[in-house]
Amino acid sequence: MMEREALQAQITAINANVTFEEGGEMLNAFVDPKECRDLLQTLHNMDDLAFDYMFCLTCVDWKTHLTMVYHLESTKHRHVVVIKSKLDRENPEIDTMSDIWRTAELLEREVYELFGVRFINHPDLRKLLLSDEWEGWPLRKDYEDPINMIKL
Amino acid sequence: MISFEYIADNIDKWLNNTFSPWLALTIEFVIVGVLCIGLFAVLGLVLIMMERKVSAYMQVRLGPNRVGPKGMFQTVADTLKLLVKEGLTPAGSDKFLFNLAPFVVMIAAMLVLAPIAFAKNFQIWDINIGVLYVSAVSSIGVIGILMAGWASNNKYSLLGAMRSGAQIVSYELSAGLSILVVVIFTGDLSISQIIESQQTGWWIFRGHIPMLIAFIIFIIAVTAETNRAPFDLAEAESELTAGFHTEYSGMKFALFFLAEYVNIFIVCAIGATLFLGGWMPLHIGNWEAFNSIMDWIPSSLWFVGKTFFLIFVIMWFRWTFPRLRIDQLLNLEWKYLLPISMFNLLLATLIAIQGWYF
Amino acid sequence: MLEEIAVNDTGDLIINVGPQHPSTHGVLHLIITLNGETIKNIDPNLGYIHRSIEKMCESLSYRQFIYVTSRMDYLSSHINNHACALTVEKGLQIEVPERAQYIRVIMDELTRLASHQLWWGAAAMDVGALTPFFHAFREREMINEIMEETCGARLTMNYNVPGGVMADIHPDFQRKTKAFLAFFKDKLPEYDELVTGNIIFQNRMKDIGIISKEDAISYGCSGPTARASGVSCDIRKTHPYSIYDKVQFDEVLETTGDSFGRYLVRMQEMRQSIHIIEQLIDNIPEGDFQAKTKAVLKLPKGEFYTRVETARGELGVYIVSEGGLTPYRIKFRSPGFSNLSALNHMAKGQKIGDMVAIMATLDLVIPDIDR
Amino acid sequence: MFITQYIKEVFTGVKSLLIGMRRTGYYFTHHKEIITQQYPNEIPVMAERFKGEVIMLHDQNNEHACTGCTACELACPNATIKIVTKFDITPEGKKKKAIDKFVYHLELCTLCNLCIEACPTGAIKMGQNFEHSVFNRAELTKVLNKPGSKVRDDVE
Repeated sequence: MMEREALQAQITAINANVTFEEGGEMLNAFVDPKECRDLLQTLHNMDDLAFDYMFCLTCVDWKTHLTMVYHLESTKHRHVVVIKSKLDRENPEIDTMSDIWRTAELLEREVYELFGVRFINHPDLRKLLLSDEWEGWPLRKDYEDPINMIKL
Repeated sequence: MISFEYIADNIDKWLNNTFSPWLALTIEFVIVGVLCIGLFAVLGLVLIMMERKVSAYMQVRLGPNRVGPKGMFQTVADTLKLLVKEGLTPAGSDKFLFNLAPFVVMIAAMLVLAPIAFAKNFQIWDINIGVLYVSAVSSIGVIGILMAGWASNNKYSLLGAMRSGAQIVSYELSAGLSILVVVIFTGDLSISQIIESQQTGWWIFRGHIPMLIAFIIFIIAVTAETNRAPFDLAEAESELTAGFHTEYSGMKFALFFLAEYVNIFIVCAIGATLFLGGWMPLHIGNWEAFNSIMDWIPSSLWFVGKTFFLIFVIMWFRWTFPRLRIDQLLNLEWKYLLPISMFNLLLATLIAIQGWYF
Repeated sequence: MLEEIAVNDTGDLIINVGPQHPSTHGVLHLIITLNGETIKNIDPNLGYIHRSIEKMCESLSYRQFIYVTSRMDYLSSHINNHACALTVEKGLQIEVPERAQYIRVIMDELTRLASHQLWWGAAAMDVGALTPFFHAFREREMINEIMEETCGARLTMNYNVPGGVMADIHPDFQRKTKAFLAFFKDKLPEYDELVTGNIIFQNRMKDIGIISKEDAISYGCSGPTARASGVSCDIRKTHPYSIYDKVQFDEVLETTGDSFGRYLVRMQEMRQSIHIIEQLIDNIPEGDFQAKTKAVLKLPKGEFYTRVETARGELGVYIVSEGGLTPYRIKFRSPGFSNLSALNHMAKGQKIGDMVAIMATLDLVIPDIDR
Repeated sequence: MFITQYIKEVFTGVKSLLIGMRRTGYYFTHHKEIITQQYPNEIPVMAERFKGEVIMLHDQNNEHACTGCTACELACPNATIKIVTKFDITPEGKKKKAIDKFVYHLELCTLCNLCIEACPTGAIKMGQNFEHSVFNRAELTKVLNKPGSKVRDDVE
């Protein structure tokens, strides 16, 4: 188990451009989408970090930009970190993590169809939940559902 | 005393006295045919009811209890429902084979009925190679199943039919070998002679260990041959939805269903005949008093009782065991049942030659 | 006529298992490429009952959204509600009364027992034994009755509210629960007699769907699925919530990683759940069952993540709040989704019958996958 | 040795099957263990807290406690409840807001109990009826206040 400050120092040592968010129960780190994959790869491979378990992968639409959120845990050391990456809303692109954590494959497909984030080098980027001819990205804030069954 | 033998003889005499021999024979054929179909209908109703009640009690529930007294007419109601349902033939299927298949299965089941002795001297046809006939004809049914699976133009059906083919062909071997053990002890292929030979005691008691092993293997093999759980891979509902009869509905489905139960009855009747003495009452050596008391119970009751006991055992299997996988099924046959039954046959031959049985 | 059967160029057979199929336990659609009876590839096609719960929650208040989560993994609905209530409490920094925490944990474990019982029956049914299903439902019925008496519903209880539970326990609750535990302990050996020891069942389950420890972690497996491979991932132990740090229980681990290992883990977990309930049932402290909360709940700006252990694995509730009446974004990390992603890896090279056995021991609940 | 191994395998396998058959055989012969309830003949008694449907309590004077404050309508996550108000003229000649219809859509209700928690006067509660099937969906939309009923005087 690594303390929050030590973890922060370790991550800064890997990539000096990473910024951290104050507060929150887990350590939140922001990284540029272009450097995201390298950072996560290192976090996964380094022995004293060993973030081998990705327990959550999701995306948040902030109306001005999208944020990819990766929740990582190490099953060996039991420390947790949250890596975030801001994406351009018009053309969201980020490298895939599916070869580092196999679970990311389906999770990224889900994020792709609900938010429209394109994952570069994803082995099989198809729609998972929705039908193939579905248009729009349902979980984005500006999505207008023509039938709108959920709006009360 | 009125027995089936007496009735049958009188009808035969009366027909031959009244009509010309040819006509009498034709009428007898018709009577036998009608009786067979009647037996099938009754068997279907009784066995399905029995299965539902057996399963219900094993599963801590009541089973059908609404239609008629204690739910006795539930199967009648189900049959009526199936009769009025639409018999669909899927587009893209081979219509001729698709419609033919249930009848092939049904006729194959009907044919095996011929040499079975239902009571003392009450037999459709006492053919002198009865046992051989039974083991030859009983595997014709698989053609119907293959036909159904192929003609349905459904992948599940095809997989189920291919499984069934592999299964019945391989289990036919050990069923045949265990029948052979009885034949060795009896020295005769005719069903009536085999029953006669159990006058002093049933083979299962007289035949020592080889007969016991043969009996167990026979029961396992026929369970597999009739596609019953734990060998119901042809219609494994959790894997292939309904296997070879996925596409069948209405009366065509009912025929498959009926054929399954009739087949169970037939194989159990054969098992009862070969190992448990058929209609022969329980005789022990030369205890004259005991034997004559047992003779008071009608022979037809003995036959029905033994057969239904075996049917119950097979149902008991079904409601207890999980299903095997296809390769485990074939492993069981080729690695366990077949070597054991071959060795058993050798042992039986030795015992029969030396006369070491009672 | 039969041209359609040979589908692709390599001569493989492609079959659609589901959306309506007896072994998928719901509307899961698997596109399976077969070579004979051997599986070459499984492509899951989801979304047949996707209700977009995450989007729906964005328009519901913090009191209202909890009920929706009962409908995700309906077999551990109480645990789902617990997770949501915990997240809201974390955001509002509500101190939950001890009595409510005890009640919640007992209910959690009862839910886990009910879920595992249903799984046991369904797993046996998937491999072809129909009788265990009814025996499992006999015991499950007793739990449902306990639930009905205290929570007012049998499956989707909606018993958790932010700050505690909706109502105090029924006066009969403790007595009935103890009676149930005594009855169930008597019946558990029957489960072993009927299914566990059975040679056919063991042959169907052993060495099937093996997943190594590394792969299980990489695929994000959790719950019994991962613990069968030796991954220590019980959230109740690694990140204790509520009063799980005060109770004694063991984390069940197996090392085989096959279907039989997953089966054994769940069977042992039932015994552990009984053990937990026994420790708590007589010691429920007096006090309030619900903390005083404001009528209108507003979470402060920020992000809140709660992890709990449901019957199927790790459930994560991720709430992003902008300080409004409703969550800005909610993400449910469902255990079934990640466990399903490992199905292809497990089933490749096995027979169709094995695929059914693997699905049975993964214990998939489709609404949990689709959300 | 191979042969002993083989025989042992067969023996243990058969034994495990027989143990299972003994269990089912036990239940086959012990009919007292049967737990079936024959539903339409034996109507189960639902627990006191059972959440079957929302009902409004009326006393013998055909009066209820609902003031039409719409707290339940706001608490409901599914828009199950719709309260239609009207204006009564009080004896002093003032207009007073009162409930006209308490419309309840059973087909939308998830029986989550939030409306009952929200009600300040205890006018509504959960009923025990669980037989809700009807032939026409429109029958599931109910008006909970009885015709001609009015608010009890002591309720504010």
